[in-house]
Amino acid sequence: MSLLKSRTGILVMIGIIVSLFVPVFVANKFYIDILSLILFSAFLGQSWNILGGYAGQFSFGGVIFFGTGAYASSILLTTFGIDPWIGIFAAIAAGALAGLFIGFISFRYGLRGSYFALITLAFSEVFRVIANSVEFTGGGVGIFIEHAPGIKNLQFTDPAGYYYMALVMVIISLAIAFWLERSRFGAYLIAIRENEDAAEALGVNAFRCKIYAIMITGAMGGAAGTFYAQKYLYIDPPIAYSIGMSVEMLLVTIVGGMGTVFGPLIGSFVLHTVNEVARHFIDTPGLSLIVYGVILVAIIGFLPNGLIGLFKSQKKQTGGKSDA
Amino acid sequence: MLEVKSLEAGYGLVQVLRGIDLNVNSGEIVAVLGSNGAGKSTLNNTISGLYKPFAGSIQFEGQEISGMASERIVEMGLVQVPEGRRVFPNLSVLENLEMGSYRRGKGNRAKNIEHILEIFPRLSARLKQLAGTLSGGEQQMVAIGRGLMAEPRLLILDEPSLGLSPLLVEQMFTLIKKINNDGLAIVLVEQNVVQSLAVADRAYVLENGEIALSGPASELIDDAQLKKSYLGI
Amino acid sequence: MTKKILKSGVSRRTFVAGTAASAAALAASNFGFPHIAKAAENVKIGLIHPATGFLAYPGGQLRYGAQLAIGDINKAGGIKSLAGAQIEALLGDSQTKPQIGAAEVEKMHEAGVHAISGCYQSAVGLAASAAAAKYNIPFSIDVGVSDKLVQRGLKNVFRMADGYGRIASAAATNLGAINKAAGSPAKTVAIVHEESEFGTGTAKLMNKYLSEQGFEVLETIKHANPTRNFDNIALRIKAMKADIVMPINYPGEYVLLARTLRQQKVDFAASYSVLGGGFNFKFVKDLPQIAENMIDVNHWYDPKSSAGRALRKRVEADGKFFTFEVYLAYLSIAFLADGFERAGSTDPAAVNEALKNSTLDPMFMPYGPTKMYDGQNIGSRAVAIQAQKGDVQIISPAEYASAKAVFPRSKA
Amino acid sequence: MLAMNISMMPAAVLNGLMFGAIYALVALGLTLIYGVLHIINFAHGAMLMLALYATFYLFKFAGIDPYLALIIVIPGSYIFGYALYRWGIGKLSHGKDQNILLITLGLSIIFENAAQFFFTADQQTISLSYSYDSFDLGFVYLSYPKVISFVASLVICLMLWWLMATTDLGKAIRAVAKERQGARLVGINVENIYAITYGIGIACLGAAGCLLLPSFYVDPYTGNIFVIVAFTIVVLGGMGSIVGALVGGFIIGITESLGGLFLGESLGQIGISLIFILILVFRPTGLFGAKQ
Amino acid sequence: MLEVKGLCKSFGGVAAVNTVDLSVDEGQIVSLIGPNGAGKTTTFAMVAGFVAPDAGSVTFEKQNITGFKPHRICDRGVVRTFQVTQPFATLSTLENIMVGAYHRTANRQAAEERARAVAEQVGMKALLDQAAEGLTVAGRKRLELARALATGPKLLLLDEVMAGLNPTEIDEIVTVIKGIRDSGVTIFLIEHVMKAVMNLSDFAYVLNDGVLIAAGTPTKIASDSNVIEAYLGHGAAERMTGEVAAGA
Repeated sequence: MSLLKSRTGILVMIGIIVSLFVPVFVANKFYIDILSLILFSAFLGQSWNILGGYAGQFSFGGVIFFGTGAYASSILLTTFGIDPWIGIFAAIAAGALAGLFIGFISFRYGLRGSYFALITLAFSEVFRVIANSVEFTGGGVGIFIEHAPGIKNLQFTDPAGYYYMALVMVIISLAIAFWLERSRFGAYLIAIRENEDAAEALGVNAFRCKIYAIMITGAMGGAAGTFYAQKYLYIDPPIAYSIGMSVEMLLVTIVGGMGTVFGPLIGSFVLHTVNEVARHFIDTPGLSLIVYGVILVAIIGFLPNGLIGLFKSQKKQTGGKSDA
Repeated sequence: MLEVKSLEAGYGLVQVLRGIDLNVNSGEIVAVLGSNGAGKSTLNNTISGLYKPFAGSIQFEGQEISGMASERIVEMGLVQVPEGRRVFPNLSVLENLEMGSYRRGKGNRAKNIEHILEIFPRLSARLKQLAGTLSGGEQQMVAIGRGLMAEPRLLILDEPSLGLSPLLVEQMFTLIKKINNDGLAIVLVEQNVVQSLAVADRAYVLENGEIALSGPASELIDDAQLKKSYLGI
Repeated sequence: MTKKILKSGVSRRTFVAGTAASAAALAASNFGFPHIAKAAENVKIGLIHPATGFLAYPGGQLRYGAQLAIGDINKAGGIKSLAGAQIEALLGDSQTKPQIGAAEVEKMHEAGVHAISGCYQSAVGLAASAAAAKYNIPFSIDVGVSDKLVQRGLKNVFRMADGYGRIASAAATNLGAINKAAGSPAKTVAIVHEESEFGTGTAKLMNKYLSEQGFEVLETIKHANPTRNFDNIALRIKAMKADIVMPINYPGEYVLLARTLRQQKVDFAASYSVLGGGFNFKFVKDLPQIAENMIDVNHWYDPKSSAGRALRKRVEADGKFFTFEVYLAYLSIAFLADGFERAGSTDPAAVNEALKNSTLDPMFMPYGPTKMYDGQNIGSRAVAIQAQKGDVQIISPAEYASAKAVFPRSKA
Repeated sequence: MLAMNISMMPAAVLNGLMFGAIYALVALGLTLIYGVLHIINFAHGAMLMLALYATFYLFKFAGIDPYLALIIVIPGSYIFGYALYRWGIGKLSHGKDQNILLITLGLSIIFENAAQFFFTADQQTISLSYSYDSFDLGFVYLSYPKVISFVASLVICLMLWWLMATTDLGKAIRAVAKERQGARLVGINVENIYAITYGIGIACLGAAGCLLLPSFYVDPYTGNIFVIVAFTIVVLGGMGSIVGALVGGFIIGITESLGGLFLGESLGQIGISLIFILILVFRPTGLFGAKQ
Repeated sequence: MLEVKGLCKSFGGVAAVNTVDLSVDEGQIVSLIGPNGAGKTTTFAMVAGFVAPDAGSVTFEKQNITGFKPHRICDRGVVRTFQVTQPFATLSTLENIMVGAYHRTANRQAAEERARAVAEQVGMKALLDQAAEGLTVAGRKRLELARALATGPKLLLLDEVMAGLNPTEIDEIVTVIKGIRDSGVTIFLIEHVMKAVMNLSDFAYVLNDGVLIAAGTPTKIASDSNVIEAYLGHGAAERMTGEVAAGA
């Protein structure tokens, strides 16, 4: 067991070190940009994974926190001139608060399973409509962030800048997931996922644990929002609260392996690669996405426990779904 | 009428049953006894066609049924009343009974329902009630009644006394005997050794997926090995 | 990883050999093919459009128009100042997402792109042109109505066609002229606009410009994307008895609104849309009885120019509709090619300088001479067009008019 | 302004009712699939889109009136749905809910892009001779297509309700919804019932496609426009409830209409989401759902 | 240590539990018996905080805990098990028990040690690494017990931990329960297996249709005519009194 753990540890260290040097050795900026998108998506997936994978609270509204965070730092920047280094913490706080708000309403009334999934979907629509209708978000016009490259503004001329930023975010997210698997809080979340009543009977304050989980998810989503806003310099309600992004978050996580440390990263990596490769080899619009869809269905059909099943030996990992 | 020979079975890749030989003659009550995990439910479910056997044969009235789809087996007159009742909670008692004759069509439906209400008069007043709102004992009656609606010639009852109070358990065994008196063969899968042997003609004891003991119920009840391995006396 | 060079100038395979973003491929990218051998003789223009997703139709039209232009230029001898260099198109698909659009810029940059044309959606255009600015890649907005696109001080971004600011102004002026010519029968306007930047921004400007023209805006009605049912809006317009209905929205809602107005038998002098998403030849052909006499202010080709008529004929011979996406993409490519021609180089700074001073004759467009001001062509002009007897005619301004306005509309 | 809004209320309610019937039809398929198979059918929008295309091409190439096309598209959709579940979704999902979710998601990607590939991304509309004929009620005109779709939706809901309540098939579907093992043991082929249910759900979309096209349009992404509304209705009416879907469709149609009237057609959309949230919070089983 | 007074609960107008009074003294094993649907599990659920009572009070160690959430009641030292076992299915036995053990410590090492000790106490040592979903019914029942025990309760509410077990397994678990009591944990149990009830309990309550119909020592209950009529039946009653006589 300790051997396995330490082997994983060594692999992770090697992975991090290799990742740090990727931009040095890879001259192709496109790869760096795609890698930062993969990392960004993995980070969002991990944020979903805390609540969805570990705590078992399946959400269709993961984008809420992303959008709220993006708005928080962007509004601070454009209205008050507060630079995004501070803004990102505001975004984290805003994401966590949005989590608190939604979690409080949903969990207070005991919503579980598909009911929770659907209420988060509804909230993401509410947030979108509100962002569209109020003044301080710029309404339907959205928010433009001035193009002003510089580390102070969290804007980089070299894609490697965003790559490193995304890498740091992913490493933090892996650390969070790793900590979850080793901690009491994580054990409680998993217990809630497996059987909430039983967890409650054993003294787990399920409501509070779920609130914490959704706040962590929200905080991570908020940080991702700032990253996005500073990279693409524009957000509007359809971008900030797109159902597509919510779907992508759960997609990469489930395909990779829900409730596992590396699931979201693996899922993001594979799905983006499949997409890019299909796009590369097939010129006809639409056809490449058909191929992508077929591969997606095939992965799920043949690896019902996610891609991480490929990497796992028979040894069952904590929190991972084992074959029945 | 039921002939199980050298049956090997399980679910997924797990083998549970090894070399089971078992037979039931028409009109008999045959008890299958055994502790948890001995393979009783696997045996039932394999006979009922829910699991495909790995090897061996199951013949019902001379016809090979191993590997046959469960609905075909029901159609042939071999019906299981499962452990835990498994009534349709969102359907009324009447609809539950009707569903029992899903494979039989509407021909004898009214007549059979009447017959079942004679056996379980308590259900008459509850025909419109949703089965999920009944008490455990009543649900067990619905489950058995539903099984009878399929016009079975052999009925497998899986733990019909489970979770019932002693009083109801006693009534349940009386009913089983009564149903059997109509000429229906019954396989009674039970943990309640004493009462099962009291109503059964013959019995098999299942242990670790194999038949450990078999014989007439009256002999088994005094068997020292059974007492030791099962009753813990 | 083998790569195939296709004969056609239009291939994705020729500009990125592999995007298998696996570690192995990454390593390979370093040692194997860091930069694709730059075919010195080719000028590479990247096309970034929504080829898939809910905007695939306009995206496809844009791509088609751009490829048409590239084919024409190559056939005519390519870029002559670069020894007849051929133009090679690098095809990009934004999938309607800003982040993908920006990634396509990176991909094209790696493939040695010399200029980019795109992106239809303003949000994608903003992200992609900012990404291109890092490398100073000349970026021509073919379609993209947000005025922010050219107002960020990026030196590499140009737009030949109008943004909604200028179009709104043109719409008001033309409406004023049409109304006056008919004896000023219309006094009131109801604006119906979609909720994003395009509709909201345009509607706001229209309020101002219309009052300057002496119209009264009775109500400005914002609607969601998508809106499934326009009955309420139609009844509202009917109740307020507006003379002019002014839709500013996307194709689906445009068509639904037009139909519902008819179903609810709403009486008005004219439907006068601004950048009406659904107003095109297809609409006029598919739903002639609804389209008849509807007016739109939009990018439009010049039907009086022989180049315009010839282009339309070719497009229609291809079985395509001659929508504004087609000729604006064509124009965008012509604009870039002219820049290369005059720069005599593919150096970004030189090309940007040439583009900035472009005086390209916009051939088939009803434009004045091209003049760039902060990246925006202020020689451009939107015109008022009207569906008449199954065809579309320019009705204002007078110098380009191909037919007289039917105003107020004739009652069916 | 307020006075005008109030005077328009009857018309708005009626319009909401008419459109709500179409919503109900889309939701009907969803609620059935959810109630029995316990899966959230992400491919619902894509399937509606396919039905719209089927109707469109029948009209375009065979000149078949969309309402006549009902008798082709409904059985066609049923067969398509049945086959898709029996030999696709059912086999690939291994019975895991989140996998079914992703498989239907994958299918929607495939269908949408296949539609773009084969049918092009053009937005298609049809024009019927009677598209603009209408009943004049004084305060509002009800166009023939809307009235036809309203009546047809009601009839279809009624037929489905009859099927579920009185036939053996309907009872078997309900039985399978709650007790799979028990159903197997009375001789119900559960996989077959699943496929039938999915087929019926898709057949509802087939009907919706025929009824919607004359007053709407189709492109590869049209279907998604109706999905969130359909989810709301399913929750509102109670997952699995047919009457719930119909009543829910009406309520949502009217809410949307009145929300648009009083809050504006943009902010008014919030009404649907708020109802969604309120129902989930205070009565998650929906108006007609079984109590827990 | 546990006092229940005037507890009432109805579902949809039907009284499931009707003005029930009972008490459990420290160090005892007390049984709650009665026919199916008599309201036993509902009573447990109210004591453990899973169902809020309509009326009445629950007092534990002289403190009113009526209407508290389950986790707060667990904090006080009252833990229930479930009639239908509720394992954390994909977790191993050890991980399952650790969830309970974490109630006393946030330290992973300490929780694991405690879980191992409890597993030993209930005889699950050999099953520690097995996934809970793969356990037999008997194993699951033990797991329920072990998890509850790992929280370090003062009062254990055991809901039919013997249902579905064979006589040998029942004997084993009776021994385990006795051991738990001897270690200082008070036990309140719902049971149908009358042999075990007779064997284990110091005191028993009989519920029927939500109403207490008898209370007393097991022997007294077994001969109570009300109880025989409503619940035991004559056969069982005879066997039971016989067994008690034989056992004594």
